[in-house]
Amino acid sequence: MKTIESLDIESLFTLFEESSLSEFELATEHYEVKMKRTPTAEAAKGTVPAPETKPAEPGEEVEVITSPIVGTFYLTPAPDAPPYVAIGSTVGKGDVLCTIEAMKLMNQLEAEFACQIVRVLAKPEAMVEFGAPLFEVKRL
Amino acid sequence: MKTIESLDIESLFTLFEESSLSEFELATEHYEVKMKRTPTAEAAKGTVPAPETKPAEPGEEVEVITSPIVGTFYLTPAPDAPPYVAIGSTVGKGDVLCTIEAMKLMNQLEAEFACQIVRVLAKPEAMVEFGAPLFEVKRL
Amino acid sequence: MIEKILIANRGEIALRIVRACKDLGIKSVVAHSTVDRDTMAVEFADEHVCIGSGPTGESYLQADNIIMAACLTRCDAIHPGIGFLSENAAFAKQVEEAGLAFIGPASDTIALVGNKVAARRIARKAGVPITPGGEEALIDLDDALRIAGSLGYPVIIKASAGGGGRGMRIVRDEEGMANAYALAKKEALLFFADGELHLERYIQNPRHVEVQLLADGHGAVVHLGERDCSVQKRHQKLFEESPAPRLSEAMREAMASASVALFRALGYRGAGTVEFLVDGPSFYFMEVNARLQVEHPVSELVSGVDLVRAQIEIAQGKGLGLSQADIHLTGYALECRINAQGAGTLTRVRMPSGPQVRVDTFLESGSVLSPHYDSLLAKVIVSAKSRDEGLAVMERALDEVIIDGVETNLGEQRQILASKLFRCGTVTTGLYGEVITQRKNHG
Amino acid sequence: MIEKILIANRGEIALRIVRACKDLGIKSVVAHSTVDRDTMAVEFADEHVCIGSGPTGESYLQADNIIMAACLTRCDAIHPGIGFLSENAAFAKQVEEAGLAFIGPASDTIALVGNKVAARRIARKAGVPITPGGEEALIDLDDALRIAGSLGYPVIIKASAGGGGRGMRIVRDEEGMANAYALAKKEALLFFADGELHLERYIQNPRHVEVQLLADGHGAVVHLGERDCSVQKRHQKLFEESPAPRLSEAMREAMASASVALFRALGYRGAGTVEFLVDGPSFYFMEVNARLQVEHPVSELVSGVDLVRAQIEIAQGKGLGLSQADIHLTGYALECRINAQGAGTLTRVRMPSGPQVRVDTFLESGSVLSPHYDSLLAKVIVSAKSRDEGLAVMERALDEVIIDGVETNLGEQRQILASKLFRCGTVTTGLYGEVITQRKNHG
Repeated sequence: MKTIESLDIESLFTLFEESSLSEFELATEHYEVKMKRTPTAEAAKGTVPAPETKPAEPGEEVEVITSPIVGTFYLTPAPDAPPYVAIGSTVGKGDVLCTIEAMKLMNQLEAEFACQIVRVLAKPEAMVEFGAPLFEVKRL
Repeated sequence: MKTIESLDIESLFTLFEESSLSEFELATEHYEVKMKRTPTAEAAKGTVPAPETKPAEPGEEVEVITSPIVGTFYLTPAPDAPPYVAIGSTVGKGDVLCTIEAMKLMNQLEAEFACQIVRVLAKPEAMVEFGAPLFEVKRL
Repeated sequence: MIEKILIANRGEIALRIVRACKDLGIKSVVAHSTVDRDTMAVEFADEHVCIGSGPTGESYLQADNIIMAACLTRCDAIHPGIGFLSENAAFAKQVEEAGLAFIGPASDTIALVGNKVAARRIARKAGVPITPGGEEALIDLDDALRIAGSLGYPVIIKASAGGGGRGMRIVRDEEGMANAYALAKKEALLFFADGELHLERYIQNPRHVEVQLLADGHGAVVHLGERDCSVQKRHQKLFEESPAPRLSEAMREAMASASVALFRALGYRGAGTVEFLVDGPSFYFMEVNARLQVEHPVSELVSGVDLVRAQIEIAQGKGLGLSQADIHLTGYALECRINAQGAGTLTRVRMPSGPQVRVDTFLESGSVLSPHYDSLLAKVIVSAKSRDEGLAVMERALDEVIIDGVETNLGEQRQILASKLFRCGTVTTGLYGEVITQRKNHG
Repeated sequence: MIEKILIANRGEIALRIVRACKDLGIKSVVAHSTVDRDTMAVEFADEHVCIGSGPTGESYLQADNIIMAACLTRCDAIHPGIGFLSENAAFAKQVEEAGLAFIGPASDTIALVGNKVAARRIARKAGVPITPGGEEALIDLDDALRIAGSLGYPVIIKASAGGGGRGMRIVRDEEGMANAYALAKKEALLFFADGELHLERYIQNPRHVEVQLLADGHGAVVHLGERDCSVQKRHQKLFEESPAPRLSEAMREAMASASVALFRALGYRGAGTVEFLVDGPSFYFMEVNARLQVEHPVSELVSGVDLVRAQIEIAQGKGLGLSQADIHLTGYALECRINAQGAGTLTRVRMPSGPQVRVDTFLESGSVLSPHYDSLLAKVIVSAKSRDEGLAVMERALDEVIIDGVETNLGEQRQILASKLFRCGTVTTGLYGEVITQRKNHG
């Protein structure tokens, strides 16, 4: 237990954080402290402080690449050719990820940014609609 | 129990938290403290004690006597007779309050308990429906 | 001239009548219970009067309050709707005596057809086939045994004043008679305050077909064709359709002519129905419903005649203004009743809409279903060129329905609609049992 | 045989087509934008394919995505609905070339009637009266001045490829011509990518009457009577009715025969409309709408013919199966369009129901109205024996409507319905202005 005199500033912060106070002022012989909190929607719901959100590190961000058109999804440029990409592949910006066949044209979908393929989400040779998820990737 | 002088800051927080106060100020020889809380919806529901509802005293209870049938409301037994009751009248259980004419019958409505007439709520000679408020009374 | 009508009913039928009044430029007053204050009929009517509390005996059956409400709001007429006081001869008489028009048959007619024995007698006189059986009330158990013996078992004992399955007992052999007789008598006394019984040959799983009529009380009678109402669960109709499927033209016409003859004999006034049992190639008079029926929209859709409007116009003494030659029955119509299986708040209601679909309901999201009243939530009625088309439209319509918050019979209704028996049009009163009960047992 | 149809549209019309598919036992696939994922058409269809994002240019006008969606879901046909690609000849051709049935006229027909000058020329040849004016495209401003001089002012300049009021300019005198010509040319280029203009005599406050037709492309053509669509606000129709009030039998018949002759001359296939301007005792060809129209239910109710079903059956190559003698136009029908005046969430929606009321809508409580699309919320259509009865039923129906959450034109629609001008049937394109705008100014 701490007396007012022996308080350290960290304890004061913790106390204030865990309280429901919106303002706190203290003046002692040696110092003056003033704390104020604008109640947020979150805080208003309860006294629990918002969990600390850890910003994702660049390499960990997972994004989904979706189909810009309606068509048939192909992972390979030709029936017995190797696939453009596989799980774990890294591709550069502009590299071809897959083909989507529409109106008898093979539309090559290029990566808009360098990334690593985490998962293939669409089924090869199946129909994809607009916005259908194709790949889960990590931005590099 | 702690004297003001020996208070530690944690106790102060706890005390404030458990109270319904929105502001607290304390100045001692050694320090001054000020606490303030913006009441949130949550807090209002929680720590604030419900206002004490004062039970009405027997004589003050106001009740409404309603029409048990559909008909025409009359305050007098005959066109030029004096009214059964007036504002301020006190009636005993079984005393006639009014007549409601229905199906060519004059139905006398009797008081179910002794009471004093506070207000007449229905318009004489007007139609009353089932449940229409007729009198505001104080139970005696 | 009727300028203002008091509607002594609730739910979808009260709303139906309010709508007819609006269409005719007639003012409407809805008499309602405390529980029904926030229903659509009350909302849409020009005026409303509270006539009592929730239980029907304390509101919708309170004849005095209803008549006073009509008089004091200066109505010219009372429409009793369906159920409640609609076939109560004493109420109709009271309305007549109060100088108001009763939108329905004359009280004498209601009294007459309300007694099943009397109704059978008149029907027979008018040349309407009746089920073989006693045309007289049963004197006692011995009388019952004697008649049953001559008819052959199974027979059915019915309360002369009865309806809705109450006071009815099927007797399969001589030994069962004493018990059945006693029970029917007891129920007849309990429900109808009238112990008179009669006995008919019992027809197993018949079809239930009824003819809709309109008459002006001055000799003009037209029929709007028949409705098949065979699909029932414990005497409660589930689906009604017109024309009746797989009914020979000859029977259809014979039934219609017999009904017209009976209404003429009765000097009937207003809308009414003659109900028949159909057993193979024969049909038998069952009873007269001296009122509007829940399933009336089916006939409206095939005939183009608005029955509630017609009721009001007849009550106005305008005459029928229609001869049989004016009635052109075209196409097909089917009604599906959606019933609740409990009370509660309807958290979400979505009714079907679009082409060929009519919905008669008084409920919407947020409506509260009171336990005091019957379970009818909505009637979905479709019209089509043919029965096949109508079934497809009904299937589409039912697929659109969402009712959350209370249990309903929607699932069962969809099952019946999809069943082979119903699709083929081989409908009988046994259909529900075969499609639903047996499936459950096998499921 | 068509077994599966892709519906390249949204809103109430997509739902209308899904319903027709269900009634016919045909599978449906709705092509929708990301914004429309939770709409009823998507919910009720057998399948759905997202074809793009909210803006119409990125979804409902994406011909390639639509055709791919149809091919990949193994549809046999595409129904373009109303608006969007429905009158786009290039799209129709693309559909044909993909080996799919286009549920609408042949692409050549669409192209032909899409050019107003060409359409007028064919109409004149088929004996259809056209407004006095140039039957040729305008060469330049001088040409316009010369033709206007010979016709007499006021005249109207129109984009030959136009529609919906765009690329149109009324010219009241010689001095206004130069400016109007320049503006119309600019708009024609902007909206239709085609600067061709023509010029007609301008008719002030005419009536707008159109004839509904069905043709099988092999010479069989029937009409389903006319619709009066005069009540408009800035060229947007508000009320449509059939039969057109106060129209002589002679004009009604002349208009119908002229329309049938024109469709024969066109070798037309599918459902379509011929629009006319009526000016006193004369009527003039305006244009052909080579598609279904929003107001088609009006004709469905008076004719008993399901137009969407007929469209599909014609596309199946079944032939019309109808001759003019099979079409019995009976009674009266009126449609009221309920439009939003802004986007938002519909916190509460209550549509009317009951007898004589049909509602075509895709909205319910909680639906979100996207700013990307047109403002039509619902069509309330009533059928009745007569116009007077129909107006009463519409009044009753509109009284039941509740739409909370967005502003609507309900108040204005009720005002129009109650107005003397509308009640008397003296409808012209000037009615909205007289009833609403002037009242506002005086209010």
